Amino acid sequence: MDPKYCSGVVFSNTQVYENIYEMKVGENFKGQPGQFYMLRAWNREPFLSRPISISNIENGTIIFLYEIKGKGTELFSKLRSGDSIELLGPLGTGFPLGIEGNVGIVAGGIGIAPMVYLCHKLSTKVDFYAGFREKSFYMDKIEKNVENIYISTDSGLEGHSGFITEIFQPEKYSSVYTCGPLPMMRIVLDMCRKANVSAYISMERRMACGIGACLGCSILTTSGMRKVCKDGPVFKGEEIVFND
Amino acid sequence: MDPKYCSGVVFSNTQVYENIYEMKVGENFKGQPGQFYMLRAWNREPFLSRPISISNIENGTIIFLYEIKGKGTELFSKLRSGDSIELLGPLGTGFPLGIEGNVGIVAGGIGIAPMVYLCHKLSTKVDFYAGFREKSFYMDKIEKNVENIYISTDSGLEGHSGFITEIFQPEKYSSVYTCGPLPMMRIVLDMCRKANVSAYISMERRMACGIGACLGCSILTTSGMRKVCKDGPVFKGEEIVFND
Amino acid sequence: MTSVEICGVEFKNPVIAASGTFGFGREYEKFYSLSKLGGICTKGITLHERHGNSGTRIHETTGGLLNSIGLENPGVDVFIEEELPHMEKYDTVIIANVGGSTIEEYIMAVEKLNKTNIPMFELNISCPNVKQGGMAFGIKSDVAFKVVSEVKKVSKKPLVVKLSPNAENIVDMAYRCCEAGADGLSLVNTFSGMAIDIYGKKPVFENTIAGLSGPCIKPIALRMVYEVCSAVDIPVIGIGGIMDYKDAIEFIMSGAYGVQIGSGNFVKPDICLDIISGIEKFMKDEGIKSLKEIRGIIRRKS
Amino acid sequence: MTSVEICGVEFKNPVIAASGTFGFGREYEKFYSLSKLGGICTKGITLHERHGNSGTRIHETTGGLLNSIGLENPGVDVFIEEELPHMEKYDTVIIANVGGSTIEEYIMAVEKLNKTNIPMFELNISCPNVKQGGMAFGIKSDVAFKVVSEVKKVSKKPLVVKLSPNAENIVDMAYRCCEAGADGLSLVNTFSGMAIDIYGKKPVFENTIAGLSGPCIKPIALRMVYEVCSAVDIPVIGIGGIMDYKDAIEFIMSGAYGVQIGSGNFVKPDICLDIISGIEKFMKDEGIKSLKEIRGIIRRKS
Ligand SMILES: Cc1cc2nc3c(=O)[nH]c(=O)nc-3n(C[C@H](O)[C@H](O)[C@H](O)COP(=O)(O)OP(=O)(O)OC[C@H]3O[C@@H](n4cnc5c(N)ncnc54)[C@H](O)[C@@H]3O)c2cc1C
Ligand SMILES: Cc1cc2nc3c(=O)[nH]c(=O)nc-3n(C[C@H](O)[C@H](O)[C@H](O)COP(=O)(O)OP(=O)(O)OC[C@H]3O[C@@H](n4cnc5c(N)ncnc54)[C@H](O)[C@@H]3O)c2cc1C
Ligand SMILES: Cc1cc2nc3c(=O)[nH]c(=O)nc-3n(C[C@H](O)[C@H](O)[C@H](O)COP(=O)(O)O)c2cc1C
Ligand SMILES: Cc1cc2nc3c(=O)[nH]c(=O)nc-3n(C[C@H](O)[C@H](O)[C@H](O)COP(=O)(O)O)c2cc1C
Ligand code: FES
Ligand code: FES
Repeated sequence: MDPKYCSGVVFSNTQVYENIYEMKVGENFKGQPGQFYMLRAWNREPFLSRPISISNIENGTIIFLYEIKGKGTELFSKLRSGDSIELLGPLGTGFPLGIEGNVGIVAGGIGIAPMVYLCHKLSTKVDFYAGFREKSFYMDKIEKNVENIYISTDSGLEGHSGFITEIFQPEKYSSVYTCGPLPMMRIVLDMCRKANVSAYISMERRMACGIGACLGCSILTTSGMRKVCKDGPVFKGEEIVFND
Repeated sequence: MDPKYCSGVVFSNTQVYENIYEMKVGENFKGQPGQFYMLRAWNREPFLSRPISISNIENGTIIFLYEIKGKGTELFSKLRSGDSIELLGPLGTGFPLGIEGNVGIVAGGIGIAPMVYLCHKLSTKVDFYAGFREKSFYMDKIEKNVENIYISTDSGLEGHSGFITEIFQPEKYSSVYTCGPLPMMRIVLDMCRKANVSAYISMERRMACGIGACLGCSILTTSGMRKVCKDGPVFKGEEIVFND
Repeated sequence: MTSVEICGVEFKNPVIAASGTFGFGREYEKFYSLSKLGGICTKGITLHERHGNSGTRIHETTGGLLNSIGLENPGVDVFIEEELPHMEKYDTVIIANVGGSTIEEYIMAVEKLNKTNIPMFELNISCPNVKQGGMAFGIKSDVAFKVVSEVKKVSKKPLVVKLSPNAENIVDMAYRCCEAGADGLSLVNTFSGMAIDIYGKKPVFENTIAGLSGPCIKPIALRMVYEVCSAVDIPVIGIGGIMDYKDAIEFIMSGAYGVQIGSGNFVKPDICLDIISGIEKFMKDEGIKSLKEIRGIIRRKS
Repeated sequence: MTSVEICGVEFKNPVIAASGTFGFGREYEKFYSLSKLGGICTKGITLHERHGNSGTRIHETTGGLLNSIGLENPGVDVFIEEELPHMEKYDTVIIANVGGSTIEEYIMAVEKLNKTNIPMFELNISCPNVKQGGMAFGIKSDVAFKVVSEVKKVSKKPLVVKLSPNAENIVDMAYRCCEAGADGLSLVNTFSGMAIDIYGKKPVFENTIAGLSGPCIKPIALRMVYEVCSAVDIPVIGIGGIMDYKDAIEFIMSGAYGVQIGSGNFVKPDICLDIISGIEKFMKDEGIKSLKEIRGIIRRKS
């Protein structure tokens, strides 16, 4: 599917949890789980658009789940129904879908965003591991499409008290998908490598063009320089070269 | 009255005529006819705030009448009730009010904006001359406070067909106030000088600080360099030096 | 109406995609027909493949961005074999942007490109000059003179030299490049800038210094283009923060034959089309038949 | 906690209002107590009164503005008589910013200012140098050396030289000003830039070229401050596009002792207060007791 640059109309934009918002934009949007859109809801400032994953697509209405981090996401949070927003996408290479056997998903915080759509689209048995800082959010949107949900919080207020990687059992799965903070994903990859389970990781890099032209998001992989925005954001775990 | 920098809440923002909007902002604002506020309803872009005259003040609610010219006024026009806007003011030196005898006001286009409040505050007999391109707007807000209204349009669709200066009779007044396009104001000043009538002119210059610190709006007057934002925008007609 | 000849090469319009912001075109062909463009400058090509810099490569600033890509590219051979045949399908002028860290590298890359049908080269002299301790070729006019004259000797295509705004004296730099045989000049490349991660207490970029582009630099770029156009007789291509037709017209009125659009492509992938149609409309509205009528017009008056 | 000594003068905090954006303070005292500021640089003062430039003086650009005020000021005598007594009521460091078109003019203005209680002078060498055909003193290091050494001879107060980012080589410029006896350096002044009125087909400014300031220039200004701080041992004051405490901290981490806030004052008249309290909060959060701990910290690491 070729990406398009177009305007969409905000249908709704609601606070899901403290700094987390869900925005629905219409209409007629397409894309695969793990793909993303470059969004902008302003003219010149901030200069660049912001990459946000497809969190779901329902009858052409696209759903974004995002966390306020800085200027751009702050501006997104101020959009009201009826406002227009510029979208460039769908972009990148998402999660492989035609996989056999049980799937384990490990997400941290806002890393659950692309996983909602992924669960929706996977036809195998899925267990979902999600780590949060304070409390969980948005899990009701995931429940219906998975077997088991395991939750951890740093605060201990909900589920396992500690890191999600402490309760994740890679050996139960034939494939593992992960999205979240890099330190968490590195542990997940390590665990999967030891358990000999194939893992897919959704990488994050600062982006300028989002389409593979500027090389701003290039990373070194075992198969040479690859662009997170085009060849990724999803990569096979063993491809990633961590240089430190 | 010292100026303040503060946030206001947009009560309403409605289209009055094609490119002309009226915005009401609360609350507790002060100022004199001919004074203005520097407004901004954005973060960093455009960089500078925009000077807009006080068009009226009703119980602390300030009314701005503005025309969409470019980026800034375009952004103003998108504000909705409940939005907030930054205001710096009241700024500058307005029209003298304690004047005796009949007053003539000559306004062109959006130049009527400050005159609404002026008419409201003047206690002498006022005749209002207003020139427009296509058709008049907002004159209902002026009607009640003046004796006679004379209208001209370039289009000929309303009132005198041609320039307002063609029907303006300076000799009928002891003082004349003018605001509008510079060519119009120059003719008005010329006519007043010949008729020996004292004239007050509201000048427009690009502004950066709006408070007299940057000297971006300085103009040469018969009494030396003066700042439009602080010493003006209203000047005695004979003070202005036109250097061409 | 909008067509323009630059160093003997015919461009259907003055709008050229800038090097490093447009890849080799592939990514943008999904958004519009690239045959509508005046030209495309390739990503900077070096003799050998380069991986570019590690660490952060992009950092947003007010009105633009800092980049530290570090000339990641597949090398001239792979470019000629794998990218060029595809690019040549577009009915537009392909300009090969050539980088290097030594004069020999430039020369060898140009010799290989000589054998292709590419009609024009753009010599990027902003790359760090390895032999001179990393200071770019584009800072000192004498160093630039040397590299330009050497490359000119071997180049079989019109040679446009792309100037760095970090040059000590942009006018002198332009003069010396002319003297060295440049057929045209393009400017500006990115400005040396930097940013600090105040929580990490270290520079954002591993190289500390990165290149600034975008509308933030436009007023400075325009001034430099104006000064250079006033000083030299060869065609100049204006670059720096062009975001709409008005910006493009400003550069042309300062004396530029063509313009390049860089960072703007990131904001709207088909921004070049908007600029082309904007220029056409401006010319129609103002009764301008050829860009020659307004090229450098602000100089003629003063 | 935030206090800092610059050239022997004690500032209660590193935040100084930049010359030309703050008048002589009067306009801003309506918004907050100016005694809260680290210091105030006066509008550029020249020996004689100046009317400044005619025509457009302000033009907005992306992330900043071009200005062509042309040093409008009442002249040093009127300043000393009418403005200074009022300024001295504020409990803050007053820095007299001195401009001139000839060395003699600078010297005569400084001699008059010597007799006041002003604790520090800032020498603006970006003014067009009348004797050298209008090219600013601040472009060529040798010309700057001359004016700085002559002024230093007569100056009875610490002399901070304000560098122009248009200098051919900012590091060499800094060196030479040190050699000439500068007690401190401040940078940057505005960048030469321009804009064109495409409908009028003429430059927006009567002088064609104007000075660019604002957040758009910050990455370049920061880089220059970093380079200069790495090269000289005298105190440096960082200027250019500072809009919040984060920007200020970036300059300090690059090595600056103090910072000046210029165009930011136009956006929010009490922006300096926000920056001061932001710095205090940052220091508290990060457990920093004195700015010395972080001054130039990014250099110490690499
Ligand atoms: C492919 C992809 C998909 C994404 N999907 C989602 C999503 O579905 N939901 C969601 O909430 N977020 C998502 N993100 C992250 C999102 O793009 C960033 O949070 C957003 O761009 C931040 O913009 P801002 O203007 O709010 O913050 P800024 O003002 O730009 O930055 C705020 C702070 O966060 C830091 N920061 C922000 N983003 C990054 C980054 N990418 N790398 C390093 N530092 C950073 C900055 O340095 C700064 O300190 C995705 C990112 C990528 C690359
Ligand atoms: C004291 C004062 C009071 C004012 N009161 C009102 C008012 O009550 N209502 C109202 O509608 N307007 C008023 N104006 C004018 C208003 O400030 C400008 O129209 C506005 O700043 C334009 O901003 P913009 O971002 O929409 O246009 P921009 O994008 O900044 O400019 C659009 C175009 O208009 C030109 N332009 C805009 N303003 C000026 C100017 N001042 N001088 C020269 N060229 C200009 C620009 O060059 C450009 O071509 C007042 C101006 C002053 C100085
Ligand atoms: C991400 C990026 C990569 C660039 N790579 C190159 C390059 O390889 N060779 C080159 O000559 N210029 C390169 N440039 C500079 C641009 O071609 C252009 O000169 C500069 O960005 C200024 O134009 P702009 O403000 O329109 O972006 C690059 C610019 C950016 C932003
Ligand atoms: C309107 C205006 C007037 C200025 N006048 C002077 C001046 O008289 N003397 C001087 O040394 N610098 C002057 N400057 C430069 C500023 O002091 C400062 O160096 C520059 O604006 C960069 O800082 P900023 O980006 O924070 O504005 C002026 C700047 C502006 C915007
Ligand atoms: S963001 Fe430009 S190549 Fe990935
Ligand atoms: S706008 Fe700054 S002095 Fe008038």
